[in-house]
Amino acid sequence: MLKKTAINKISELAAVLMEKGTLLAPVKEAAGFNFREISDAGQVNLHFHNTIISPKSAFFPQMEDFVRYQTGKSILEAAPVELNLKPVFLFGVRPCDVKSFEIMDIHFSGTGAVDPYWKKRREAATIFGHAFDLNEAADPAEFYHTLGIGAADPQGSDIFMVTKDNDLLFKSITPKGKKLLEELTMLTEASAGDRKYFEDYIARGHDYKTRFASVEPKAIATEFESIFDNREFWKNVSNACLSCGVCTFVCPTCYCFDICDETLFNKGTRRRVWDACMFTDFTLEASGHNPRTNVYQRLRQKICHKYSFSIRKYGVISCVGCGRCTRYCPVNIDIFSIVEQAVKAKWYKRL
Amino acid sequence: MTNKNPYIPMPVKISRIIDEVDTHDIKTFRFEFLNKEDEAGFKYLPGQFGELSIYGKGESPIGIASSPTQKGYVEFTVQRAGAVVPGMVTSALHEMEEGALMGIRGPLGKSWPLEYLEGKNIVIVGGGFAFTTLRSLINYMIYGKNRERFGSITIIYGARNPGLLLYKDELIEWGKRTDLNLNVTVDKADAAWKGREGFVPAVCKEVAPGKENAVAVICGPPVMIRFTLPVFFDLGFSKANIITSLEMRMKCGIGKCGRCNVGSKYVCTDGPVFSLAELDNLTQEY
Amino acid sequence: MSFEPKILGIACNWCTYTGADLAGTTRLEYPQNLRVVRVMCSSRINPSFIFRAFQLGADGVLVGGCHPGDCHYNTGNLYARRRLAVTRKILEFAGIEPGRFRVEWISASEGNKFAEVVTEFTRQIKNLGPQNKFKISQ
Amino acid sequence: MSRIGVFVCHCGLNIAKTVRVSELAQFAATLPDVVVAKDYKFMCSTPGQEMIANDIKQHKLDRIIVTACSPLMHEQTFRKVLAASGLNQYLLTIVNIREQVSWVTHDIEEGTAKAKALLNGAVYRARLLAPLTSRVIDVNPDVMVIGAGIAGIQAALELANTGKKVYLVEKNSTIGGHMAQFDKTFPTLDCSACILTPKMDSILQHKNITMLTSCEVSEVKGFVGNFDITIRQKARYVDHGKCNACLACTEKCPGKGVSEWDEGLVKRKAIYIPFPQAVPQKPVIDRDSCTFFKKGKCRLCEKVCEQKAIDFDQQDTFIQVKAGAVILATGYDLMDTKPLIQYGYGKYPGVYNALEVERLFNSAGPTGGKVTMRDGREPQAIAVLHCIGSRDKNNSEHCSRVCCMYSLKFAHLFKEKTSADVYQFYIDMRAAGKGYEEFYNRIIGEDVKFIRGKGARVAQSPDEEGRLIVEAEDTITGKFIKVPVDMVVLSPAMVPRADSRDIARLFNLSTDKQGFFMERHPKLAPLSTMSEGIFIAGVCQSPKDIPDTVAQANGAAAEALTIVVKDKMELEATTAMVNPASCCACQNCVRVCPYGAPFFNESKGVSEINEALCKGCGLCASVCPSSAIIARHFTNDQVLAEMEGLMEF
Amino acid sequence: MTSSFKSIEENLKAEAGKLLESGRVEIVLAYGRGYDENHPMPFVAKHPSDVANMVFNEYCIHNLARYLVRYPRGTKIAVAVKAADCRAVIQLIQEEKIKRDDVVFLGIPVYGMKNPKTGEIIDSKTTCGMYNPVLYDVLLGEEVHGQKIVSPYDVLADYEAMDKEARWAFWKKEFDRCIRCYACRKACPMCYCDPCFIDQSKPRWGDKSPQSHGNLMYHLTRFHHLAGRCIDCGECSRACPVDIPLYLFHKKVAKECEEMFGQAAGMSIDDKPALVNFRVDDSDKILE
Repeated sequence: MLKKTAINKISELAAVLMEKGTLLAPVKEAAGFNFREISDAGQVNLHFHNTIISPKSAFFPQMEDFVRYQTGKSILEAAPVELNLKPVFLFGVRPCDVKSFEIMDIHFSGTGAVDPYWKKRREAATIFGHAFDLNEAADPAEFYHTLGIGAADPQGSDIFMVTKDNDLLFKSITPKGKKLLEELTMLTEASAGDRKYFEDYIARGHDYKTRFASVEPKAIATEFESIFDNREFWKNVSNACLSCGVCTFVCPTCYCFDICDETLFNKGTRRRVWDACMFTDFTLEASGHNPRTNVYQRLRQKICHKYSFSIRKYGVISCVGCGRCTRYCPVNIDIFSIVEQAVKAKWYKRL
Repeated sequence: MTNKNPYIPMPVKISRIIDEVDTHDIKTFRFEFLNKEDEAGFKYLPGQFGELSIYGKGESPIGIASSPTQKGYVEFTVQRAGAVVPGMVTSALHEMEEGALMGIRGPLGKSWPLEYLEGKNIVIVGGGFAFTTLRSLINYMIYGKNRERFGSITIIYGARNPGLLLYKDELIEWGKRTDLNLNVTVDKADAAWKGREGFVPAVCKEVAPGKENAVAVICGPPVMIRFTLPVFFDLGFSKANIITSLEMRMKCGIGKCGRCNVGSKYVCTDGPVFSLAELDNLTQEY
Repeated sequence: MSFEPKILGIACNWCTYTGADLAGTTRLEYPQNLRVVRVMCSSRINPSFIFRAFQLGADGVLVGGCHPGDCHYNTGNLYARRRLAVTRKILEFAGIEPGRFRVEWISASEGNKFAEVVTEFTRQIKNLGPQNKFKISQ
Repeated sequence: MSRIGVFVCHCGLNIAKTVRVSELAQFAATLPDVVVAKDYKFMCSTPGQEMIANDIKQHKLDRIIVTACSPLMHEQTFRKVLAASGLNQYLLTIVNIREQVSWVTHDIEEGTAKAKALLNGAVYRARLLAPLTSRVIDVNPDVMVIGAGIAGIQAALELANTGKKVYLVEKNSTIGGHMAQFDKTFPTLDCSACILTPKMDSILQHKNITMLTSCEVSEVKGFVGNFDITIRQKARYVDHGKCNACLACTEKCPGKGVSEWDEGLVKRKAIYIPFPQAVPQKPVIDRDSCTFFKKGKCRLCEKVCEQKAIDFDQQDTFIQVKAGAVILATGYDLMDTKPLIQYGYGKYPGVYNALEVERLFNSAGPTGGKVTMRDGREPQAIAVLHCIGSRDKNNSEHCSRVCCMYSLKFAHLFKEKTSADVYQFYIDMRAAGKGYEEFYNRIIGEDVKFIRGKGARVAQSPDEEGRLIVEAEDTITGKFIKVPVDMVVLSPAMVPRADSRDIARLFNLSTDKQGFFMERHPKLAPLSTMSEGIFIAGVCQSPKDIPDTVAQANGAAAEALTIVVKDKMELEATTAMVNPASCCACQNCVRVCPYGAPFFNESKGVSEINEALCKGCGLCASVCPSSAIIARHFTNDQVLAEMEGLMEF
Repeated sequence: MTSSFKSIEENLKAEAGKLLESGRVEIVLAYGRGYDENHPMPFVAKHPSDVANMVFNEYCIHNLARYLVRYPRGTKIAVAVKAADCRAVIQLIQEEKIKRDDVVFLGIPVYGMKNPKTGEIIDSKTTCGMYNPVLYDVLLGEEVHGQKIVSPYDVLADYEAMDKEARWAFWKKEFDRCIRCYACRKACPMCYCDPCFIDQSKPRWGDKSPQSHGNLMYHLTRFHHLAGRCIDCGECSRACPVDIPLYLFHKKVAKECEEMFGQAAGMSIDDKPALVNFRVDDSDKILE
């Protein structure tokens, strides 16, 4: 099913979605765009390249409350926080970010214990994917093409959106998306021309070039395994690294978290908050032992986790090439360049 | 969500607290589940661990010290952590009294490889506080008919001094058994000590059986492990037949929070039990 | 009901706390809005204590120390003076009325000054009204 | 999970009148971790104390909160109750609901509400309290006294007479200090040498005193009870062990040096003893004036010395001394008046400073006790100018306290020894001391001319060669006057020793604006310093006369004795410590501590705290950005928790 | 008057080469290529051959003083410093984190550094407004003269003029956006604590979760910790992925400290950091 509406009527669509449930869509803020829960339909703004924080926060919010309790009272009085979600519409997700959900699914609900929060939030959501503007140059930081993701890949979305001049085209990809699209009566039927445009656009998306390197998962995993102990290499690439958490917090596939007990006046909440393997205390043990005290070890962990460990454990590269980590790195560290160098790193002198 | 939510601890009651050592910083806590279904669901094997959970303080991953053959309760032996600044959870736990309620999540992680151990001669080497899950394993192996499933069992357990030995009553009981070769040693004896004096590696050299059909299960402080492993290598034990348990900072215990990630493994779900052969394939970041 | 502010006091053991005791011994009446934390020296006051006090819902914070030059520890209050001056500027730039935070030098013999300061400060905080900016909403 | 007991005192009606005490106890019982809460008429009474003791046992309490009067009142009382019940005394919290609640309100509603808030704060705090133990250290029984003027001599003798071993360290080659330079002492006019030299001799003879002349302290380590002090002994080029004080060397020596002893008024030999009664009575060689050291040959002294005591190869040596306490009695310098060019000191030979005049009067001095000026004349008119540099905001603001009296003494001696007219130019005459006013009255009767006005300028007389004109405003007549004189005596400010700040740094003392050592408390601890175990006596603290100096010396000796008389001492338990895991090596703690307790351990890369020096003020903890410093009993989390509790209700 | 970026780059390479060649230093901290022209990176040269990879252009805004404390004490390091960066090094020397003898200041006099995100010239807006390093061993170009001297505190005027309610509203909105990635403290040359106060559980100064109160505590305390030490390089704001204008607050605190204590941070290696110092005659007026 392909439907459409004029871009300047997007707020009308937003209003309908807000009525049906919770709408999360890009909003322009001081520093750039971010997905926010929309309280005013006029806030939705699709004139963005990509958001600062990835849309993972829709399913894995930076802060998720588990339990509320009172200190000094019995554990039996503690109250787990129940998620009673309305339908969630995640609107305007770029294809690379849509791909990230698939990778995160493997971790949170596809293997081992199922994370109930991720699963519930994921099930409640309908994803409106949104193709990149192919007429616009790719951001120099991006490299999703390297990860086999096209600029207009509809896979993973429930509904996929493509801009055509002043119109926005909506195509249902999944049954869930189809059902919703049927319900969105304020959208009009698309024409045959629109259909053609849509298909062509998606095809063109594959030719749209971001930075590209040939990375075959198994091979790259091996590559990183072989240089894991090459301290010279890792120290070199991490010379500039500040060991802050920007790259991991903006990353769509970073999932590390901490579980904290936060109390005030005898009232407490146990919650999880994002954590970052780049933080010095991430692996600090109560004994004082810390297996990763150096910056290079932490940067190595982050990169190898994505380009080696994840491949071994989950079979996928845990990176979608969205370029956020590079774009927001205060010292311009570029994961793509490091991956490129890693391939050549065999020739580095070992210490 | 409560029942199946792996992040929410199950309520337990502390039914017994045993002050294990002279320094009073290691205690064994016996917990009884408040809900029968929780107890039924808590199916564990020696070597697994649980997250001890105190609201307002946090959680701490601790190896299970009791054996599943002990019915109606689980036990954890906990050392008060932190030399200068005390650990939040462990110090709160040490201030708890019998009858108090708290939470447990688990069982978590992999157990000692019991199937692999079956029919083999077992050498158990423990040092200091790290003896807890080995105690679980011993009690499991010597329980009733279980004993028949294993070959000879040699135990080498050492502590810095007699006052720091854990499970003193059980050591006496085990010592009486003929189907166990128990060797308890202390680094430094006191006047009352009648047993061995000497370091664990030296005792291993003396009493460990040959490599044939044998597996060594070793837990202890890093320095003990460093000097004990060569003894077993000299005896010809392969790395696949030396098994140990890793300590790592863990939070969720279910392979989600990413903290205990070492190489492609999560210590909390892929471990904490690993053979040396497995560890060799892991990056050296633990 | 009239607004009864919560005022946190942090007083050094040797001068202001003793001065407060003297106010009691001499039965000087003053408003009961002040709750005092005793520390050994005004220099013990970590600036973050002040931020925290406002987060905990203090409508005003009063710090008391020995007069400069009379510090039991020689120079503690001279450091405190600088540090707390900065604290004040930070609070002000963040938008907290500077009148909500006061540092006073009150010696062990100045029971009357203690009572006067508390009375005056309480009146001032009542005029400023409740402090809801930093206060953590639960 | 603590087990807290709360004990609310009625204090008769003192508290109960304006705080509903039983309601307070009931409230306490509802708070988490409070196991038992009771109220009682007088908690500090024996039954009250027994109640607490019993409940500690019965309820296995591990934290006690006594809600009563000020901790300054009964903290010690209740701490003893805890200690007697086997509970660490630092697990006690006092809530002050009398001085700070019931006595300052008439409103029982307000009083009860505030008491609840305070009690809640205490409960929050009590949960986090930790048992503390004070460490006991050994005390070295010896004392070091630095400076062997009258203060040091007096202190050393007092201590030695109690049986304590004393190290008396003196920078010069003889002990005696300034007092040995004086001729007569006011107001009694008894001879300085007559009262001092017997004491000097006692020092030499005393079996408990080790006299270390030509010595300076070069390093101080350790802390109260255990100082470890390095002394540098300057090379004297004479082996005092061999020297039999025949002084043949000093006769033959061709070298000429300026006599420091005689304030430069005469020359002395290069090998010399400063003055005939010097102690020790052994010569030293002054390198700068020695012909051998200057020209490479001479060695006359060596030739005449039968004892073979001369040793030109002698080097400075270092002596290690351990002591439990230290008394600093380093004295003063006279202000250098050359920079005050209006007085012409150093320019006009007729201008003298007070110490020079002391030497002129002294029969062992350069003139044999006759008042003869540098040009050989006997003065016909003499002006004594008070307050030169003292009471002067541009120089030394302080009053030097002794100048008025010694200036009067000078007037008397001038009158006695010359026929000159004597003028006293003074601002105020300060004669506060036993017999001082009487002395003043006596001098007034001796035909001394008193001019109330500060000497403003000394100039060369335009009319008479060699005569000087003293200009001043006579504030009584309001007239500007010019007085022609032959000799001008300046009474300069007594100022700290030039190296007083270096000494202060060595011993980690503070100095005042001028450089005098700061006492711990100006009234209640005038002899103690901020460094435990270091005491001060005499003018190094501030200008004073001989009787006051001697009194201080005795006092300092007694103070030092309180430390070294015990062989063990208990250190403060509420000290600060560093959690090395959190230390960020910023060294703020090292910079701010008034006691020098924190130090930076370069090899570990972290700060550490010498708890023996720590007084527990907590300054270091608040300047530590990474919260690595734990101020025991007032830790960050204890204070934060208390605040949380205070603000909850 | 001003040297071109290219000539500074050439001088930098030459001097760095000499220093490494002679063994005077083990490490040169400078700038190197990033993933494109606009994104150069901090760069570490250890061998003379490394200097070929150095660059210097208007986007080399990073304050390299940040990296000094990463190396063991006593490591001989040459560091390329612009005016504010130079003050950071001086401040670190004051704080005895590094020794003067161990650092070679490669001073860069420069005007016209740009924010790569916006392209605007940052000199006196987000940084200290100085063009010439106050201390250097080698100057890599001609001193900048003739540029308008703008007070670094001018940008504060609008905020100082706000009433308290508006200012609170402004800062609350800004701090609420904080995601606690800690890029600000990690980019800050003076934030060398490990662990940072906010990371500690005992004492727990502020919650770890990114809520208003924890954010507020983190930022206000950080401002306090940097009082009298912040050298106004603006790196905290530049590093911030959500563009919180931390530099404004830091500038305000720096301005107040300068007025109260008569000393600006990082201007002389002989100064003592103002907040671990005092004068007996400090006025009580500063508390009013």
